[in-house]
Amino acid sequence: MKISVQAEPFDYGALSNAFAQGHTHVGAVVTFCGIVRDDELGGLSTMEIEHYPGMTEKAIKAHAQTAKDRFSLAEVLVIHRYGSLKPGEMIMMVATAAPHRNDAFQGAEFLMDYLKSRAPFWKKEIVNGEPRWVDAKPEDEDALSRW
Amino acid sequence: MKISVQAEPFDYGALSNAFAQGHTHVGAVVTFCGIVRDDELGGLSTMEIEHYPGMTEKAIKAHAQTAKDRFSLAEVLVIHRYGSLKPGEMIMMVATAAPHRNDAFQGAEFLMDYLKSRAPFWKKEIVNGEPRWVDAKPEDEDALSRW
Amino acid sequence: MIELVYFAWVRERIGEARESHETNAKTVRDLIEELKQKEERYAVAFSDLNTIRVAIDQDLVDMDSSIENAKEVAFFPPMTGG
Amino acid sequence: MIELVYFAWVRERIGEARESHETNAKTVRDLIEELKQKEERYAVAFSDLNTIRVAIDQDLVDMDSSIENAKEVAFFPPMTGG
Repeated sequence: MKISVQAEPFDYGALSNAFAQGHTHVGAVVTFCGIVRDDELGGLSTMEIEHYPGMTEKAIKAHAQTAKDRFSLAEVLVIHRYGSLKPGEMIMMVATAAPHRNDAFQGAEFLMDYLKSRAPFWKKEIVNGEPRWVDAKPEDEDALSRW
Repeated sequence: MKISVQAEPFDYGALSNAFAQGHTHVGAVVTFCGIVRDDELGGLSTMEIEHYPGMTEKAIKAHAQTAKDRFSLAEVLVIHRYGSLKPGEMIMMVATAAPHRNDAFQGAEFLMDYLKSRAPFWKKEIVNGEPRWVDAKPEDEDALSRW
Repeated sequence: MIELVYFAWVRERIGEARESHETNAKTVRDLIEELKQKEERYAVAFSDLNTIRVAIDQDLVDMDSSIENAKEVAFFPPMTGG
Repeated sequence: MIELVYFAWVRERIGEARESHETNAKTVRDLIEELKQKEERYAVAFSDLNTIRVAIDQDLVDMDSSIENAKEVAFFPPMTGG
């Protein structure tokens, strides 16, 4: 299990390759990468991500362990950045490895749903010079009910 | 849309990075990588993958276009190898990009379910020196019914 | 004259990958019957039609599809890609 | 004496990230009531409890959890990670 909460960029491709290599009992690897997305009007200049040092790592570790046990994952990786990011920059990634594809997909989706609403991160967007906190979406909370 | 049916290995990490970079209206990238998996007894020496040249590309293109339309994907990538592979080698990958994570996940799962049962590939395993064709699993056919 | 192509264990049982064939059969099912009558190896390959998939000119079809206008008919087991 | 920590717009409305606080409150809800009485900025930050999440010693808890033995109580809006 590899977990990192960091300000620095990460290399999605290199991490994906390292994660997928050297397994002979793993048939399926799934990765997810979250990217700072501008809206249609193109006004987003910066996304600032705040977190709760200490609790963040603890919460991610707990969710990753739950995902590992529940979906029989051979391996789990979670990287999440904080600080000031530009549109197009990678915010975070997860990766899961399992004997079968369904577990790898379900494990990654479970992790993403929990990271969205249960890991202590908060996003603030600077749009046309105006800062605004991103509201939690009711559908993100609803997504948890399926697990 | 990038589709390749090839005998040569591919670089999962480099392709994932290239796929995820340079987007400002994409918030979510999902990749899947299929790996030759040995069983618990460790008897698998080789997996041979046969395909139907011409039809393979045509079928994958059709499924990729359906996934793109149905899940509003910004981008789709499918690579699938044929020929002789060893345990631990990468067989294939798909990647999907979308504004929101649910579409990226659903698009990738839809593509995988179709590639499993509707793209003309056949796997033969050499286990302890004995060749045997891999049987299609009823659950792979069942998986299509959810779409 | 149509081209018949075979893959995986269908190819192995019939013993060749491709052949040209003259037929008056109207459907895939008729064509398979005709081949089964011809030689034992076809009868073995096509003994259980539940395990046979068919494509006409590289599109999946079912057993009752017409082979009129078909240039290439392919026979193979259920696919196991991914 | 417990440590109170604030994040995101809760932090901005209260105007500080962290403070030490002496309290006799038994639960999270009591503690919030006590803070709201103290100064207007707390009343503003805690005006709608549906938008407030709480952690005691870095574990999520609910409003009726006991703060007995708590070293650090954190207040923040619903999380928006991922």
